[in-house]
This record gives sequence, C-alpha cells and structure tokens, in this order.
Amino acid sequence: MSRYQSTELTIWSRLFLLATFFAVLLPLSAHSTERANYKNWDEVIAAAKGGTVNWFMWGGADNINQYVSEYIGGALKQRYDITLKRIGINDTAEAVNAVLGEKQAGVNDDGSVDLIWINGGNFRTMKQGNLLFCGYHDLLPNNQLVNWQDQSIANDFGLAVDECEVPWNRAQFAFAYDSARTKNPPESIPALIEWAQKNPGEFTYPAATDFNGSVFIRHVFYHAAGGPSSLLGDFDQQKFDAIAPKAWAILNDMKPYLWREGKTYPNSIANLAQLFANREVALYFDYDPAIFGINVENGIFPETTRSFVLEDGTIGNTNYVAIPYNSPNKAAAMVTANFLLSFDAQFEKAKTNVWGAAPAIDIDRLTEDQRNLFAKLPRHPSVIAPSVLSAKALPELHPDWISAIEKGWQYNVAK
Amino acid sequence: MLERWKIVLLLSPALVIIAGLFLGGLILGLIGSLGYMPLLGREEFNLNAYRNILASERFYLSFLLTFYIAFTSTVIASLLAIGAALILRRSFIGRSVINFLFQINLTVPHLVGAVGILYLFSQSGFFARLAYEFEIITKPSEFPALIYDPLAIGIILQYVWKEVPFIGLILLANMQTIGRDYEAAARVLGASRWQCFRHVLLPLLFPGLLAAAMIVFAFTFGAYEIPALLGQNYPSALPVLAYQAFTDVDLNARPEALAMGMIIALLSVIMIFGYAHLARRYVRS
Amino acid sequence: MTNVSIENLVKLYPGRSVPAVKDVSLLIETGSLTALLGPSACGKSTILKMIAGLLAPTSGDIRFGDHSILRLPPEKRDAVMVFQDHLLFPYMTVAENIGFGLKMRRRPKAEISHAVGTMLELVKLDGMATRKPNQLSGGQQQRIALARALILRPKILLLDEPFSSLDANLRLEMQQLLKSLHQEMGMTMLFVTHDQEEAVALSSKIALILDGTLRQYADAATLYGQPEDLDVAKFFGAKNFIPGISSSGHFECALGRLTLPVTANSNGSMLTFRPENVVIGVTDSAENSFHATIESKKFLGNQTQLRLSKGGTTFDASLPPLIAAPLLEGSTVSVHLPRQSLWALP
Amino acid sequence: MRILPAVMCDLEKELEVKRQRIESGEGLSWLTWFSLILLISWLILPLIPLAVWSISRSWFFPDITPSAYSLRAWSYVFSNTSEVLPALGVTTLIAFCATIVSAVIGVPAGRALGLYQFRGKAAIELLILAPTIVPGIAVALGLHVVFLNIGLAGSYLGVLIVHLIPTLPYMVLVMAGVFANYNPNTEAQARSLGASAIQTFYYVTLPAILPGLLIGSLFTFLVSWSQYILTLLIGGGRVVTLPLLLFNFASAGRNDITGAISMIYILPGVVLLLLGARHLTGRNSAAESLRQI
Repeated sequence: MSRYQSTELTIWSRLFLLATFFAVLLPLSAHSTERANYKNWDEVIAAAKGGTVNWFMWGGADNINQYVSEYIGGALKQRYDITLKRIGINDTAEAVNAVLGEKQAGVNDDGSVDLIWINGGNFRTMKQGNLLFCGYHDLLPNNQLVNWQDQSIANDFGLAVDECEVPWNRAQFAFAYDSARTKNPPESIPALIEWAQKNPGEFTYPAATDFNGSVFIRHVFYHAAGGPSSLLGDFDQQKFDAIAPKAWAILNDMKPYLWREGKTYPNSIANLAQLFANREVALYFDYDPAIFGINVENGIFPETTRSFVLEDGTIGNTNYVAIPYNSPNKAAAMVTANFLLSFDAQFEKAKTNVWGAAPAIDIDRLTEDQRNLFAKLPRHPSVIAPSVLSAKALPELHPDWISAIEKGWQYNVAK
Repeated sequence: MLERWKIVLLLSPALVIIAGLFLGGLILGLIGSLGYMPLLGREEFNLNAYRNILASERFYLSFLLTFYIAFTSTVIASLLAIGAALILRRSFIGRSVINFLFQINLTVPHLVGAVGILYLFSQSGFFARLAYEFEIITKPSEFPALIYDPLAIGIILQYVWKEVPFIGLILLANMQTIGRDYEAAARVLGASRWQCFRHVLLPLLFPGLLAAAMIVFAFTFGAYEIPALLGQNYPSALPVLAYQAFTDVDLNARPEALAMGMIIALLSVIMIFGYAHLARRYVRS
Repeated sequence: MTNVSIENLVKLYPGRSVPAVKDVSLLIETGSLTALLGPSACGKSTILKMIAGLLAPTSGDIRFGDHSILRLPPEKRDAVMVFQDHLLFPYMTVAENIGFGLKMRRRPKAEISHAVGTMLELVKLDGMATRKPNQLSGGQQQRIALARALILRPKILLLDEPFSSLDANLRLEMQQLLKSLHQEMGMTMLFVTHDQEEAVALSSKIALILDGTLRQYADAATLYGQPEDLDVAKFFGAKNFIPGISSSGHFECALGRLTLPVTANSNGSMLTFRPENVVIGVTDSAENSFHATIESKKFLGNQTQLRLSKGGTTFDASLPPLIAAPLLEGSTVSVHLPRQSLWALP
Repeated sequence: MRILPAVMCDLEKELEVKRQRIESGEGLSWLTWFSLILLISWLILPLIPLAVWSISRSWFFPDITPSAYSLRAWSYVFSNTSEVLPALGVTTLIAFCATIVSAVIGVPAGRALGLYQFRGKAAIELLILAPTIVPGIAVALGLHVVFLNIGLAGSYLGVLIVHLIPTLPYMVLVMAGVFANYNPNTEAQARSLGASAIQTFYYVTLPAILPGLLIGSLFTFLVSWSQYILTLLIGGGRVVTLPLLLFNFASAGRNDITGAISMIYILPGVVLLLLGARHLTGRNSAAESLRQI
C-alpha cells in the first residue's frame, strides 16, 4: 500500500510543482515561424531517419486509412526508416486545437502533432496563430511537380500558402443520385429548387457546421451573387449584406420541402450519406466525388449511383498537409510531405480501388510514361470524369466569407 | 491517537488522488473559466465567459434540452426499474437466465448501445423497415423521427435502455436487504398490496432509489458521446456544446467551454447536497 | 366475539418431502391467551403465518366462527401479527407507526390521532410520539409493535416470539404488560414461543407442537404433571423415566409396585415423576415407600440434586440444600413417592 | 437452554427466508411474463442489428435482412491498418491498470470508511462520492492544460490517471460497504495465533473481502472500459481506445465496421459478467455492493 501511495505522491507532487511553475512562469513569447535549419534534402533525410510522424487526419474512411497506413506508412518505413502513425480524428479542428492547447500550455518544442491534413479555415487559424512550420518548399524535391502558378494551389481558400503547407490532394464538389430511382436530376440551383418542391422530403443538406453542408450553402450563395467573381478577395460586409438576404430567401423557400420539412438538418455528411443510402433522400453530394465510387464498392451506395456537377460549376479546393511549429519530428514530417507528392503516392491514390482521388501534382510535369499511366487509369462508373469536373471548377472563398456565410445561415435559416 | 493516524494513513492515498485530480480539475477549470490564461498573456480575472454564454439563446436551449433529457430518462428508467425489480425479486422458473440477460447491458458501453439504438430507431432503421414491410409507411420520412429529433427520443431511449438494469440491480439488492418482513407486517396490519408498496416498500427503497437516480441523472446530464451521436444539431446537449467550444479553433471560446463545465459541475454539486439533505431525512439502516 | 378454529391444517413447502405442519387442529377460544410452544423450526411460526394469511396452507381450514378465512387476503382477515424483530417502519415516527393500520383503513385523521394517544398511554410511551424507532430501546420498540397491532383490535392477535430478542428482565416486564393488556382488552391472543417458562407464565392454554404435529393442548399444570407421551414429558423437563407395566391402578417396576393416581393411564409402560416431588427420609407412609442408595450428590445452588439407585435403577431427586446437607454419598435413605406425583406414560 | 434456541432461531429464520422464496415462486402471471419478456427483449434488441451489420455488405431500406453479406468489415477490423486489436489491447491495459490502482488505493480507504467512525467522515464520504456525480468532462476540461504542461496529455499514463477520477470512488464506496460488514477481530485472532501481518492479510482479510473486491473491480474495469470523453480529451487522439475508433466509424456512417468493432467491444464485458455472474446474483452480489453507493 505504502509503495503505491508514494508513487502517487510523486506524481502528484510533480503535478503540483509544475502547476505552480506554470502559474508563476508567465507568458512565453509566441513562437516564430522559423525557417528550416537544413541546408539540403540529404540532411533532412538523415535527420528523419528513425523518426516517427504523428499524422492527424480524419479517420472515418477505411480506404483512406488503408492507403495512408499501409501504402504510405509502408513506403516511408522501407525507404526512409520513418514510422508513420496515423491518428484518426473526427474533425481537423481537433488537431488544430491540440496544437493551440499546447501553445497555451507552453509546450513549444515537444508537441504531439507532426502533420495535419488541413485546409481552409483551419489553415488560416494555424497560419495566423503562428502555429505552423513554414518555408521549406525549396528543400522538397517533389515540390517541382507542383504547379504553384495555379492560384487554386497557391491560395488555400483565398489565403496564400506561403510555404506553410504542402498540397497532396484535390477535391471538387459533385452531386450523386441513384439512376435507378431518379431519372432527371436537377443540374443547376434553380432546377434543384424546382425539383425539391416537386419531391418534398427528398432533398436536404447538412448543417453549416459540416464542411460539406457549408460548401452547398456557398453554392447557393454563388448563385444568389450571380457567380463567385464578385466575392473573391477579402471579406466585404457591404457585398455580403447585399447578397445574403437573397441566399437566405432561396434556402428558406426551399425549407418546407426539405427532409423533415427543414426542421432539422443532418449533423454531418455521413448522415446525409446514410439518408441517401437508405432512400430517405434522393440526392447526395460530396466535396470529394471519389467517395461515390468508394461507397458503391463498400456496398453503402447502390451500384446504379451516378454523379453530376452543376451547370454553373462547382467549388473545388486543394487539400494540404501542414507541419505544426512545435512538431518534434519536422524532418520526418517533411519527408512524408515530399513522399505524398511523389508520382508513386499520387498514382496509387488515384486508383479507383484505392481512393480514386484527383492528383495534387501537375500531370504535365511528369515523365511521359507516368502521364500514360495516369491517362490509362480506369474511372469508376459512379464517379464523374475528372475532365468534366475541372472544366466546371469554381474557386473557394476567403475563410472570412465562409465564416460569415456559416454564421448567417445559423442565424437566418437554421432556427 | 494511534487509530487516528491509521485512519489518516488508510485514507490519504485515495484523498490525495480525488482531491488532487477532482478538486484540482475543478479549480483549474474555474480559474480558466474566469479568463485567466497566463501563457496567452491573460492575467486578469473576468466574468466575460459567463456573461457571453448567459447571453446566448443557444446556451439556454442547450441547458433546457440537457435537463429535459436527463430528467425524463431518469424518471422513465426509475419507473421501469422498479417494475423490473418487483418482478425479478420473485422466484420463478428461468429466473437465473432472465437475471443474467437483465444484467448483460451493464457491461455494454454506452456508445455501443447508442449505435444499436440508431440502427433500430432511425427513419430507415429496423423498425422503420418493419413498418414498411407491414405497409404502415411507404417511405422512410413517414416513420416518426426518433433520432436527431427535437424531443431527443433516441437519446432518452438509449439512456433508459442502459440505466434500467443499473437502477434495477440497486433496487433488487435493496429489496434483498429489506426482505419481505416489513411488507408482511404491513399486510397483516391491513395494508392492501398497493398500500403496502406505496407506504412501506417504496419508502424503504427510497434512499437507494434516490442514490441510483441521482447517479443516473448526473451521468446523463454530463454525457457527451450519446447526444453527440444521436442528438440533433441545434440545440445540442450542454456537454456537446462545451466540447465544441473547447475544441474551437478560436481560443476565446475556451473560457466559455470551461464555464459551461463549471455550470454542469455546479448543478451536480447542488444535486449532491440535495441528496445528502434528502437522505438525512430518511433512516438508513 | 368468535372462536378461531384450525382444522386439519397441513403445510408442505414446495420442494420438500416432509410437511412443516402436519394435520394440526386447534380451537382457540374467544378471549383466551394461548401459547404455541415448541422448539425452534417445528412449524409454529408457519401456523401463525397461515392464520395471518402470509402463507397458504396445503390443506385444512382456518375458521373465524363459522367462516373460513382462507380466501381472504391478509389485510382483510382481522388477524394481526406482531413479529419477533418488531419490524417498525424506520422512516415513520412512533405515532405514524402505531396509526399505520388505521391509516390503511382510511380512518379520519382525528380518530387516528386520538386512538394513537390512547395506545401510547396504554403501553406507557406517552411523549414518544414524534420519535423515530431507532431512537428507542428494544423494549420500547417492542411495545410500539404491540400497540401498532392492538390499536386495530383484531379478532385475534398473533405474536411470533415477541420477546425473544429482549434480555431477561425486560422480557419479564413485557410479559407482565402483555398479560395486563390481555386482561384489560379481553382480546384473543395466540403467541408462539420456544420458552416453556414464558408459555406457562402467560397463557391459559398451551399447545405443544413437536415436529409440526400438535402433541398436547392443555393448561400448564396438566402438561407438567400429566404429559401425554414421553416427548411431551421430556420437553417439560421430566427427568425420571422408569420402565414397567401398569395394571389396575398400580405400576410394576424396578422400584416396586407403586400406586398410581386414579386419573392415570391404565396401559402405561413408563413411569415418570419430577425430582422435586420425591420425598426423602419420611417413612410414615407405607404406600410407595422404599429404600434407596445415594449414588451421587450435586449442589446446584438453589437445590441439591441426588442420584438415587434401587436395584440397579437410578432416578433423581432434588432437595433444598439445607435438608440435603447431612445426607452422604453411599448412604441409604428411605424414599417416598407421593401417589399424586406419579404419572404413567404409554 | 438459553443459548441453543437463539442459535436455532437464526437457523429457523434462514430456513424461513428460503422457504418464502420458494413459496412465492408459484409462478408469474402471463401478463407479468409478457412484460418481463418485453423488457428483456428491449435490453437485448439493440445488440442484434450491430451483429448483423458487421457481416453485411449492403443493407438498404426497406430490406429487413441484408441483401449481401461479407466479412469485409471483420477483415478490416483485424487488419493492421484499423488498429482495432492494438486499441483493444490499450483499452484493456488501461482498464486493468485503473482497476489495480483503484483497488490498491481504494481498499485501504474503504477499510477506513467502513470500519471506523471519526470526525469529518461524512464530509470525506461526500468528497469521495462527488466524482461519481460531477461529470468527468467538467473536471477534465480543467485538467487538460496542466496535463499538457507536464507531458501527461496524450500519454497512456495521463489517460490512466484521469480514468481514476470516475473509477476510484466506485471502488472506495464498494469497499466501504464490504468493510462495514467485516469483523476486524478475526485479524486480531489470526495475529494472536502467530500469523504475520502479511499472512493475516493473505489468509484472513483477503478471503473475507474478496467477493466484494471482485465486484468492485468488475465495476471499476467497466467504468474505465466504457470511458470516451476523458480518453479523447486527455489522450488527444494519440491514446487510441476502442470507443474512439467506434465513434470515428459510427459518425462516419460505416455501419459494417461500427458493428464489427462493437462486437469486439462488448465481448470482454460479457465474458467478465459470465465469470462474475455467480457473484452478481449470489448473496454477496454486486448489487449488494452497489447498494452502498
């Protein structure tokens, strides 16, 4: 008994000592976004050897989990002696919050997060909070495969990447429907409004708190604004006030015809997927069309699932990985980011039986053999062709716009 | 004197842990909720967090919803548990099997139960499918909304499912201790079966029932995962709201999260004292 | 008022081969204070519970007057039971406990409180009305249990070893109280005890139950002096058992041909007499007198016990110590067994 | 003559209790049976779709049974990627350690509360009761920063320590109940017969408290085993236990994998219950110990 008692006491005395220490030792200076200390890639690889990378990412898709853990993790181990630990989370904000919390607690060089699958508002929070490790792109050999001239890559939701994150995947919003059930899906916002009225209860969208719900609302907003062009750039309250009431009116008019008469909205895109799978609603959409094929393969969606994009275009974005400022394994994280950009990793990811996701690298910068391989990749019948998608791509908005739209929706539509 | 030291020695490890972790956590939470975050350069105490949440409609709705869920679940579970215990204390063929089945979900984590309830009661769940099979409904939306619904029926169903055996077992044990003698005495003194239950068994069970109900109420008031999984999106249960605020990327939301935690704790503390007060009024053998 | 009669009562618990109560018949007269006496686990409490309606008999009948009460639930029987461990409801005050039965009968509050006041006086607990049972002593608790039952003035009051958990002095006090209450209220009472002294001290009639069977139902003197069989005799502390044969008012045995009282069993095979009735050293009577040797002598405080032997048969006698003092072990004394002290068992 | 009947009386009472139990077992009415069966089915029912989902490939509305079966969910669950088996190990290890630590700390505390009367006892009981009432989330939010600061956040040790908040009180309260019915004189007797302190504990105290200790341990284990929010908050996603994985897949709508993980998740509890069923339903039942709470 006494032995345990003393252990407990040690833990506790330590805890309280540190608590006191923490209370007395006041604000530590905010950490700078330091530049990499490595002169060249070889140094990075050498430093990365034997390291471990804690990669925080959404963990709800077994195929993505498998790709990351088995393919990426296996290759990193084999080629660079790096151990990849995939840490499944429900929401990227949890990882951002973990870094924030560590900063708040003064954990500045021994953080728990080495890599985050990130973009948009979360990236903005981290960048503006000086929570990121930046300025290492020139060290990454595969950085040359990225077309930084492409504004949808150089800007993450309207915010300059500034070498603070590395692209690894691209996604574009698309709709799905069951061709056996729904003959003529509505291919524009006005058509959708009309369709919803004719088919009450058959359509809904997740609440604005969901990433995908939010992007659907933005499509309505684009429609109300007559296209995204006037919305690009920094947030403009006057413009917002001019457009928003139209958007809310459209959504509120639609409300009585929605699933459950719009009295509630699905909490997450997964709930919408469930509703679609069980024929509670007739339309589904996702920011990542690859998910349609994956769900068909997993038996979640019927095999007659087909996809389409809105005539006026749909919003596309790039997914990145970012390294927190307090990562203790920055070199290994950089090697991982570099490997994610490699042809091997991007090609594997593009396979329909793996993920079917669009590459983040510029195919034109690859060798001819590699280009051919990409060209020959089969397409899943349920997933819309990448060429159709890219032809209809619309840009994302600045996160300030997004948060204003999300808040406005909560206040004007949800209640 | 020797004995006093012995008691101190026996108790101190547990007290160090509970006082340190539990009280420590509460005090730190209180400090944080007052906006004191020295590492972020905030060294002043203020009531902004409380002011903010008390000014938001969302918080009140969440609070009411959470209270309603906890109260309804506790009352329904208690009533069912009393009925179950009254049956299970009798002896009958197959009682041990039934007893085992009755206890089985004590070991099943809440989360698993929540998923099971989801699969049973959602608008495309098992019961909706049965209703379709019997041509009661023609499409899922005609099935009553029991999950993600404003009345939180799914959440309440899950809690009732999980807590009936818990309260039931506590009551059974109490009944075992009480025995049937008091009831026999009441019967011969002229109490009918119902009077006997109402005036004798129920008051005797009351302290145990109260304790069990209080544990259940507090648990359901503070649980996160069930409303997170089965609840509608607005308003959400208080712990969900607190967790969302805590993991908000805006650090300003943290004091608010901690303040909500404090409000949850405060309600629990009120309940403890209420319990202690009520329990003192009843004789505990 | 009506007699309570028990007819051919049998109770066989499920899963048992031997009945706990075997064919017991008993007539309890109105206003009597009757004891059910017997060692523990012999079915006495079972009989009580069957009368109270807490257990259903396997067969037989229980009647109040001419009416069988078997079909009535306990609360309708008007047979109230006081339990060994008093079973006061711990969450109620003394007054609430006593008034419980009346409350169950939905009597007006004023009537209840008046009746409770009267009962409290009767059991000498006035001023305790608002206490909780756990604030009272064991004797007080038992008195409340008694009051709680008496207030209902039942047709029959059943007492299940009511005083066995009290210490000796308190028990005497309670016996006294019960007896006076019985006299004052004239209520029919049936109480279970394993203590023959208590049965003798309290009751007008005693029913001796051994192994679930009613062995003898009589007043105390009869049970002491004229037991029906060996078991009854042994239960009442008879010591001396001398085998022999009775014939025409006499008993032939190793002690000689002894004259029996006229009431005695004519076909007895076992003679019994109580040690305290043996007369030593007085030889003026020729009848039932003989000489015996003192084998051993034991001082027991309030008496001295002698073990006597005649012709290889031993028997006990007890004498006041002062009288026994001059008698020496091994000496021969003359013994007289008064006729009325003898009893022949079958 | 005086002592014997008293003993006999107890025996008789004991017999009487048994008899009454049998006595009242004259069967239940059909209505009672019906409600009982209804209740039990309701308690078992939610587990069934989980089992079916775990082997289904597609199961759309309005099909009562899946249209296609597959063991894919199970093969994913048993694959290295899913980390379900390591999570099972971690969950078990944490629950096991929490139980051991709770027992080692809780037994002495329970002894003090069960055997002795002392000033401030009521306050101490209230303090120990408090964590079973005050939700863990309120406490863990406050602890988070300190745990981060001293490196306990995201570590197994940190998660183990926060699990003690809900587990330890249960153990202490159950053991207080056990010791309330325990006669310490047997220990004095053993010592006077020449047993050392350790021997006394092993041969006298332990056997006497073992049934209660096992029940307390069972509950402690299950409380830690079911813990979600404390693990999530303090583990920060790096301490991966089964409920975290389950929540991931449940909220992602992967019913098949959720079903398979659920099956793995409930198995140990049911096994423990089976092993402990004797104690749970017996005289010194779990419920009996729970009564102390």
